Amino acid sequence: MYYRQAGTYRTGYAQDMRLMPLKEDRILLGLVLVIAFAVLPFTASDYWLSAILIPWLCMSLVAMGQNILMGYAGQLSLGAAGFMAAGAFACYNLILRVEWMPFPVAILLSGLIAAAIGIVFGLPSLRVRGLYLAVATLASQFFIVWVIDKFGWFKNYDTSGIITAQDIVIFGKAFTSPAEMYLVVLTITVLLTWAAMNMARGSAGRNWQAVRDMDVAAEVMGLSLLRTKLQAFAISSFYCGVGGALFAFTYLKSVEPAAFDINLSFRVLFMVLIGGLGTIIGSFYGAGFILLLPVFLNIFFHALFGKAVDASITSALEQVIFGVLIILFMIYEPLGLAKLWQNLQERMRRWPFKF
Amino acid sequence: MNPEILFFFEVLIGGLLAGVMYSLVALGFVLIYKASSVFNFAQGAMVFFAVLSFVGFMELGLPFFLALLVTVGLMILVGMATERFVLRPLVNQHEDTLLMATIGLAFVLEGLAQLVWGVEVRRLDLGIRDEPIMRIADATGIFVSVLDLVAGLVAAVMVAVLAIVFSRTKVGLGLRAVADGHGAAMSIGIPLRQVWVFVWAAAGIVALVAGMLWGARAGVQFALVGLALKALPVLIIGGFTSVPGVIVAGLIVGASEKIAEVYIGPYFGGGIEGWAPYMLAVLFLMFRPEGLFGERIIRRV
Amino acid sequence: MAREVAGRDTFAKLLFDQAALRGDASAIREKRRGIWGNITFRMLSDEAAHLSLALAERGIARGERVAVIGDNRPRLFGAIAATHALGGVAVPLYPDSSAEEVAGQLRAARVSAVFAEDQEQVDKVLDILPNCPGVRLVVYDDDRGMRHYVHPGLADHGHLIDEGQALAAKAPDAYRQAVAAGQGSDEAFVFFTSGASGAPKGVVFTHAALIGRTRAAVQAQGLTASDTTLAFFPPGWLCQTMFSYMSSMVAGLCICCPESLETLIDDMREIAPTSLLTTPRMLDAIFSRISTRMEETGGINLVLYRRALALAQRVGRQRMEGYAPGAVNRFGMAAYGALIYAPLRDILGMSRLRSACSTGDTLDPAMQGFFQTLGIDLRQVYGATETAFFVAMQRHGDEGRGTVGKPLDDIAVRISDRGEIEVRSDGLMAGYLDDPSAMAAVRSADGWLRTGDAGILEPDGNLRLVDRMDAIGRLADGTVFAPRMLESRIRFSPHIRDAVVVGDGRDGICALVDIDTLAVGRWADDHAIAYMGHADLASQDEVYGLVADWIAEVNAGLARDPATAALQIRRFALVPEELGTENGFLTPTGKVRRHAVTERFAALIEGLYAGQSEVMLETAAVEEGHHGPVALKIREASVVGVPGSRRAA
Amino acid sequence: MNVVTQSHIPGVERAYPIGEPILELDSISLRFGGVQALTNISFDIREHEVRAIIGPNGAGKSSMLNVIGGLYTPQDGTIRFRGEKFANMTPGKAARLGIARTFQNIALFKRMTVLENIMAGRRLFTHANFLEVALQLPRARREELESREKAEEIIEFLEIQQIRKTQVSRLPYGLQKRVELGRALAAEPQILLLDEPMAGMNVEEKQDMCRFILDVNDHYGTTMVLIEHDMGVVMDISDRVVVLDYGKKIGDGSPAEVRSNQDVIDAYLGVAH
Repeated sequence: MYYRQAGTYRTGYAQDMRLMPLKEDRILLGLVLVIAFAVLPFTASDYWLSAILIPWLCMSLVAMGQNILMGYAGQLSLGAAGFMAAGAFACYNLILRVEWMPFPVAILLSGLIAAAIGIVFGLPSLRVRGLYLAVATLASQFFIVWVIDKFGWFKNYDTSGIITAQDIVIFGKAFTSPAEMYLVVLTITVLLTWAAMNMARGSAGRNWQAVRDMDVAAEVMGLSLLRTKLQAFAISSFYCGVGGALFAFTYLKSVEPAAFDINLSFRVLFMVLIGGLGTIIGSFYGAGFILLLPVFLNIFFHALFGKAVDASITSALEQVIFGVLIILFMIYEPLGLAKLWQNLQERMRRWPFKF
Repeated sequence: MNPEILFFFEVLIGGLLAGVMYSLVALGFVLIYKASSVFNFAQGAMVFFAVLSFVGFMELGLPFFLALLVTVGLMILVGMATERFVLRPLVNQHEDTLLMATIGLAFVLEGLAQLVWGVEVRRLDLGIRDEPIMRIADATGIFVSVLDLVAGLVAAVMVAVLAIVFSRTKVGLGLRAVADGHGAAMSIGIPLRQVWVFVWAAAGIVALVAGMLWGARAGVQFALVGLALKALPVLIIGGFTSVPGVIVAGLIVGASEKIAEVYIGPYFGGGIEGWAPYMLAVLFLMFRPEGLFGERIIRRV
Repeated sequence: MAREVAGRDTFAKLLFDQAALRGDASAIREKRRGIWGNITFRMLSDEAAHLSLALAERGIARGERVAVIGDNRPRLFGAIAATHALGGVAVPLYPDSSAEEVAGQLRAARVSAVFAEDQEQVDKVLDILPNCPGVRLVVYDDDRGMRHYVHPGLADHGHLIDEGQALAAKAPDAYRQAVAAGQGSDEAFVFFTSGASGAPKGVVFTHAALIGRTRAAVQAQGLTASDTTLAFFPPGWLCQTMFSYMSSMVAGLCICCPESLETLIDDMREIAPTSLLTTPRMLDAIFSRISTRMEETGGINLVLYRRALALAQRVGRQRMEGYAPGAVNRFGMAAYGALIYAPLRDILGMSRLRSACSTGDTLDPAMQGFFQTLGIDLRQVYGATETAFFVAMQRHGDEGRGTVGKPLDDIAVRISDRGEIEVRSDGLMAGYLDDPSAMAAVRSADGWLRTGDAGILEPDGNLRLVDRMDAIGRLADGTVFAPRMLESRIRFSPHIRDAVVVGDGRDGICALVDIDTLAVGRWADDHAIAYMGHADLASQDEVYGLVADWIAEVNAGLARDPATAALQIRRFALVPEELGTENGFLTPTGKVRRHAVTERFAALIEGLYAGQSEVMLETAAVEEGHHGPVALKIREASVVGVPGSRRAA
Repeated sequence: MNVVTQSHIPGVERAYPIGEPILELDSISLRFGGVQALTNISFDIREHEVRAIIGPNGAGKSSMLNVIGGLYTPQDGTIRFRGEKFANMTPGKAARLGIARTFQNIALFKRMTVLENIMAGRRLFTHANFLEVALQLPRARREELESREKAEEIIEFLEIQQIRKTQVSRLPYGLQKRVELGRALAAEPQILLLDEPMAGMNVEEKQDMCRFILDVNDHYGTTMVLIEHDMGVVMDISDRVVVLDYGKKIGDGSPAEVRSNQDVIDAYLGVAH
């Protein structure tokens, strides 16, 4: 209904291969961007900005990283939180130890450091996949967090074992208010999302998917499995690292290594599974869903019982709901919320027909 | 005897006994994998779910054996429900999809257990003493508890029983046929669903036993899930399909992590046992991906 | 290049003008390799210039005939334009024709050169070349599979253009001079009739006649240079070429060529043409597609769709009766417009359509009503190859009454004493190929051409088409009936693709029905009826029941109108073979070859009248692995009124 | 089956005449553990010819193809490509030499569309790294357009326009085979290895596939090596045929020669055909 397609014909491939070939989609995206950049910073409350929007964007980046690795390259990983930790503590140390280090550069370098670690831990992917690989990535999860925890240098020998993230300063301007930090995170997220979408629909994405779907065929086409898989690991870790650094600097602020435990890795996994494997945009849906569900549960219980419910109960209930949802999605729509949204779009394009 | 060597043996035995417990968790895993080619990520959650329910029933005032019976019944129910609501709809799906579904199942079980029984740490008293047997300590200088011995014995018995079930009984033959291929099994008239219910229930009971032993040692708490996760490196080292492999691997993992912790740990502020088994598994993956006793994987085009 | 060429009396001069005046405007858009390529009038004119020079160099002279065989492609239009540029006569043939048919037509038209699209067509032409000594040159466009072909008379279209370019450099004015030498009275085209009744005949037209008819057609539809049309019927059909090449030359509109017939629906949606040529058969297919897809969708969408159609019918009736719809209905129409009509138009690629013409057969008023409900301005056009179509056309207000509209302004129409439609205009054919006697047989001395169609001129000037003169039947009791009207009513069911009605000299009307395999197949799936292929499906009792119900409905409809009450379909049978072009039952434009059907199923027809309930029919490999005689069933249809007519024969 | 072949039309010459040997296999032996898959096999493949490898099931046809494609490394023997010797071929090396292939069990990237599959086949013509792709730098954009153009040419060639944006897993078997051929063609190969291109097809699909194989050979001059156990089809379209049985070569020559070879007749009489 919303989509009107008659009379939209393409006279060149560039037109057909642009990021959003449909005019209606571009209008939607434009609207979203205008709201995100020009409306929300001025209208959303500090609570919404710093407790919901900022962590949502950060985790979307992380989920995107996880999705590139798992959804596109088909490499199962349970170590996202480890790479987030690497990014977060790298950023902290870069700013701490290199006086002139500008924040954007520090973020970039944190991502690169996470990427380097990702390459190392991605090596087993050459021999194994599936659960085997997942166990190997668990090693990175436990090992990275352990290293950061046990070597005081990473935390500047802070006795409490907790670091305090520095203020974000870009070109001499400090970004400390929730709205300012939100804009920083939003800008980085938009840029990296654009880059991720370009890769996903371009030759890089095709290579990843080729490895995922049929590695023998990919190999005889002249694709190096080694390079492609490690590339996916590196890029994935880069996104996790950047997401982790932003998460630490704009959301947590006081950071301890234990914040990046295996549980967080599972949450990232769930974001991807619920959001949609193999879609960039699904990372946003998944991250939003996983982050917002507890908020809504709280509101719901508050309305139901008139008072807050014990946190342990809501968190247990959350677990059950996540678990049930994962099973349901695996059974009914393995490609997640993004696929549901895509189906809806298809329906609108075919309206009044269903098929 | 030289006290250092004595100490080493003590560490080793402690490690081996911990390893027996890993093996027990991993055993449930192998059972399911052999029968249905499903990587059951929820095995650890089943351990936690089973033992927490058991303790919960005891707290409700049920006597030990009745509580045990009820819990066994509950685990059979879990097995049936899993078959009906998870496996059946996902039959013939990609193994990664099934793995994800079992991760979901793990969360459901963990969440349900905590919703019903609460989150506080419980003590589990099996009536077996967990203090060193002085006679052995006096004689050898090594401290071993009755619980340790019982655990070892139980593990040995379970392995023996499973080995017999697999190789001698009709059910076991059915299991092997199923593992060879769903279609093949169905074509020779083996009821796939019943086999699945059977193995999941059996894995649940194995989980209960493992949980009881762990719980008696370390208390019944959520951390059990993390401990049970170590069954994964054990599986990789042992090979997914080999019962003896898993037992040996469990022992290796238990012993090596304790030895590493005691002898290397102090230099780094401890905590090595948290990741050592996984690193060991990675080494195996790099150099011997099929594990100790697994079948060699040959790529065919 | 020099600007002016005097007069606009040939297609070549028109193209020359278009290129000079609007050289950058699109003449042709072709979907190829996933995108729509653009060919401007200048490019087309240049191609015509170069190609014509190359043809002339190879000895093709003014007045010679050049055949083109292929689908609507830029290169095909280029070949026609080049032919016209050098003063030749273009002979578009049907790409589906067999080699023998092509051979006959090449000989009849004394063709000197052939433009064949691809290997398939080239193979056909090379096969028959020994029988066509006149053909000196065969030009192919797509060299796929032909790299190893070595034949003295074979040339590559692209190479010819290159040759021509070199020649043009040497003689820059040759093209203009050649174009200027043409005159309106020169022969422009030879078209072959589709052969719905009798063998195809070659019909010769002059530039002046066709330009005149095209001007009238363009004017009647209100087409301008900003319009686009989609060409997908075979170019051998005069009507299609009039809507594409001729309209483009006359009005400057853009011709769009789909990527392939398989992608036609998607391509149509993409390009959304503003002008469209259709046939009742195609509309029938679209309608049946919409209906089945709507049924499959079900749910709220289906309810909305049905209500939308019902409301449109109510409002339509009110308007016919002369009063304006109330506020509620107006709101309803607007709401359904947004929810149903507009999205459907969008899906069909008809949302920008300003003019859609249906021709080639009688359009059922209900079918027309359906498309008008969707907001598609669908109008019936009447004409034949000999009259260059566009004899009559429905204007606003003429729709839905079963007529074909009023005669165009520059054309005179009268009904002869025998009830035959006769036409006089400047746009008539110049004659049949090499057969002056045939021309004399259909044209009177004062210029009236007998169309062979029976019709009625109504008092308000609307022409009502009855049927072909030779198809009109008379029952034994003297009741006159027009099979075409009955057939189009039967065809309106989404489950039926075609019908042939018989009854001339008999005591009742019977029908042979061809089911729509796709739609009925789907229906059978829904009703858990197992079948294998068309023949099996067409022999199922349930399917017979389905058709019987529909025919009962048709009979009831006929009974309501006193003029048709006596025409009840007594019995029917389903034919076991799909009526198609390839088995010769249909003309290339999709009309039923009545004789072919009645001949093939003569035994069945006898059975219908002999009161048999089953007839054995020898089949010639109806379907794979299905030989030998098959039993064909015959059913009685429930009829209305007319006492004592319950039993046939 | 009635398939017209170019070489059988009298007076018609090939667009690409058969040339010198492009690939020579010399005394190839391959073992899996204790199983001897190929024993001392030698034959050559000439440029622009259609070369068939036939034999009953288990004769080692696929193994032979996998040796040429670098998926299996033979224990003995050498492979020469345009005279250059290769002790061990790897899939990557083979690809760079211009050897592309299809698989017996369709090996498409099943969650990608037809277009994406074929564009993925352009691997060796895409040089832009992931960073250039991510930032849409000129080279990445240009290569993407080139890939698309080539892919569209192949789509037109194989007449699969109407499914270009369909996910391949939704296509019927015969079309999937055609798409796989398209993906291999996208690599602009010099040698195309086809592993049972007509297995599991109906008569009409087989005819189509034969036509495409001949058209590819005619239009691009690609040297074709195909495995097939349907004798009839192979004899119609190949220039020369190698016959394997139990890992040994039992015949080599033109279709007519092979057909009259007693060893071949014996081998095939043992198998119902």
